[in-house]
Amino acid sequence: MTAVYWGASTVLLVTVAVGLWRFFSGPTAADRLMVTQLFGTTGVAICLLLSAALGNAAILDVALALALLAVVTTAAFTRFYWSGPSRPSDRRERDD
Amino acid sequence: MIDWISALFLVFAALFFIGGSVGLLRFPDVYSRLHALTKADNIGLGFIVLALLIQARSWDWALKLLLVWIFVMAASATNAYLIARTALRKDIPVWTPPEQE
Amino acid sequence: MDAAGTGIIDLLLGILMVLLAGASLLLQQLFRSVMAFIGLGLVVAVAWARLGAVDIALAEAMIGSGITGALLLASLSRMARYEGKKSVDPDARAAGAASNRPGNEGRAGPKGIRWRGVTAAAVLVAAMALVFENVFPLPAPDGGIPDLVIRNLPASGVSNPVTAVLLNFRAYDTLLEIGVVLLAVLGMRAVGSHPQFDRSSHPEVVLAGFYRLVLPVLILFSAYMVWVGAKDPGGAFQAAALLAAGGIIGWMTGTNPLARGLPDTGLRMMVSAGFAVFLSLGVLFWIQSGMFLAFAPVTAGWSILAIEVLATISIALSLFVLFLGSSGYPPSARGIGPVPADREGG
Amino acid sequence: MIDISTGYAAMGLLLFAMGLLGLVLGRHPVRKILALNVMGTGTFLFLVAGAARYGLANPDPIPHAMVLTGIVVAVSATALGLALAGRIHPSRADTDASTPPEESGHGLD
Repeated sequence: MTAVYWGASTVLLVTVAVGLWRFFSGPTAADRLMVTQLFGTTGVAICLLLSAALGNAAILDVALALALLAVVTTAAFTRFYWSGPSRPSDRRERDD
Repeated sequence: MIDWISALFLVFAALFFIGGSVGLLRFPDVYSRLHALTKADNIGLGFIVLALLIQARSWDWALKLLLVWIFVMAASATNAYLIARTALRKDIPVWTPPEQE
Repeated sequence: MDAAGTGIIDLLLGILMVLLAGASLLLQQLFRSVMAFIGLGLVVAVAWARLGAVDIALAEAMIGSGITGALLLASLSRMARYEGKKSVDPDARAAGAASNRPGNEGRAGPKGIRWRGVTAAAVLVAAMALVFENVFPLPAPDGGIPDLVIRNLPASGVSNPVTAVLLNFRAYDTLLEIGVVLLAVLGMRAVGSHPQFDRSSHPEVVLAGFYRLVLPVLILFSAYMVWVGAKDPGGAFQAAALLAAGGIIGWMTGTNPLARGLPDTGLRMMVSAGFAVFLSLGVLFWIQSGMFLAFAPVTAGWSILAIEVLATISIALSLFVLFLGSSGYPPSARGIGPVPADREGG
Repeated sequence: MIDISTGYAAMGLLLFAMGLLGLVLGRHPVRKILALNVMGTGTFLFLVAGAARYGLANPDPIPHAMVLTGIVVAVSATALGLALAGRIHPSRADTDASTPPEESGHGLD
C-alpha cells in the first residue's frame, strides 16, 4: 500500500507543477492567487498521503494546520491587495 | 480487498486533482477556473480522505482525517466566495460563449 | 520508494522549489514574486514532512500560510497605495521617482546591474567552490549527538527530542530567540506606525462566519500543540503561530474582540511574559544548582510546560502586533487594532 | 540515485545562492526581504538535510531545534523589515527628483 501512497503523491505533485503554468500566464492577480490555493490543497493531500506512507500521525497535524489557515492568504488578498475601486489594470495582462 | 478499494479511491482522487489542474489551465475566465479549483479541493481531497479513512489505524487518526476534510471544504467555499465576489466587484469580465454563425 | 535515496518526489519538490524561488526573485512585479514566495513556503512545508522534520513542517505550515502571506500582501498593498498616491500628493515633491508602476520596481540601470551582477556572481562562485570543497560530501554521521540527546532524554522532563533540545539542553538558544522576537516588537513600536489604511467599505460576513467556525478549533489545536509538544511534534512556536493566525483572520473580518483595543500596559506585560518567566526560571535554577538554565530533572517537565504556556501567549501576541505594525496600524497607546468594524451595507 | 541528505543539501545551497544574488541585485526593499527569506529557506534546508544523515526515522534533533527558532526569528525580522521598508519608501520621494532612481546612489533601493 505504501507504494500506492508514494505514487499518488507523485501524481499530485505533477498536477501542481502543471498548474504552475497558470501562475506564469495569469492574466489576473486572482488567477495567480488560485494557483497558490491549488498548492495549499494539494499540500494538504500530500501530507495526508505522507502520514499514511510513513506511518506518522503527526504529519496529519501539518495537513490540519494547512487546512485551517488556507483562508488567510485569500482574505489578505481580497482585503488588502484587491480592495478599493476597480482599475483598468485589474482586467488586463498586468496585475499590479 | 480494503487495499484495492483504497487504491480505487486514490485513482478517483488523482483524476479529480488532474481535472482541477486542467480546468485551471483551460477554462476561459476566473469564475470557471475557480469552479475547477474547488472541485479538486472538495471531491479530490474527499476521495483521498475516504481512501485513508478505511485504512485508519486508530480513531483519532480517523477523526483528524475527517476534520481536515471538513475544514478544507469550509475554507475552499470561503475562498471561492471571496475571490469571486472581489473579481465581480473589480469588473473582471465573465466569459460568454461565442455567437453561433 | 527507498527512504535513503532520492526519488521522483524529491526531484519534483526540487524543481518546484527552484522555479518558485526563481520566480520570487526574478519576476518584475512584486505581487507575483510575493505569490511565488507563498507557494514556495507550501512546497517547503511538504519537503520538511518528507524529510522527517515534522516539528518544522508544522511551524512552516502555520507561519508560512497563516502569517507570512498576509504580512507580505498587506505591506505590499500599503506601499503600492502610497506610491500610487505619490503623484497627486502635494507633500510628495518628486513625481519623477514615481515612474515605477505602483508596487513594482523599475528596471535597474544597465551600469548598476552589470557591476553588482559581476561582483555578486564572483563572490558566489568563490563561496560555492569553498562549500563544495569543504562540505561535500557531507561527513559520515558519527551517531554521537543524537545518541547523547536520546540518552539524556529521561532527565529532560519531556520525550520529544526536539522539545528537549529547545527548552532544556539548548534552552539559551530559545531564550535568546524569544528575546529577539521581543526586540522585534520593540523595534516595531518605534518604526511601525503608518496609520493610513483604506478599510474596505464592505463587511466580511462570510469570512466572519468562517472565523466563528474556525476560531474554537484554532484555540483547541493550539492548546493541543503546547500539550503534545512534550512527546510528539508540536510546541510553543506552533501554538503561538496558530493563535496569531487566528488573530489575523479575526482582524480581517473586523469583528475581532482584540481589535476593540487592549490596554497598553496589559499588552506590554503579555508580550514580555514569556521572556521574563523563562529568564527568571533560568536564574532560579542558577541559584539552586549553580548553572544557568539547568533545570532539575524532577521539576523540568513542569518548568518546561510553564515556559511553553507563557511563551505561547507572548509569541502569539508578538506576531500579531508585528503583523499589525507592518501592515498599517501602529501598536500605539490607543490599543492595538483598527477602529471598530465598519457597519455600512448591513 | 543520490543520497537524500546530499540532494537536499545541494538544493539548500542552490536556494541560498539564488537568494544571495537576489539580495545583491534586487532594488526594491520588498524584493530584498524576499531574497533574505529565500536565503533563510536554503540555510534551513541545508541544516535539515544534515540532520537527515542519521536517518529519516530519528534524525538529529539539534538542527531541527535551530531551524525551528530560525523560522520564528525570520518571520519577526520580515515583519520588522517590511515596516522599515514602509518607512524608507515614502522618504525616497524626497530624494532629488532630477536624478533617475538607478543613479541617485542613496543606498536604500
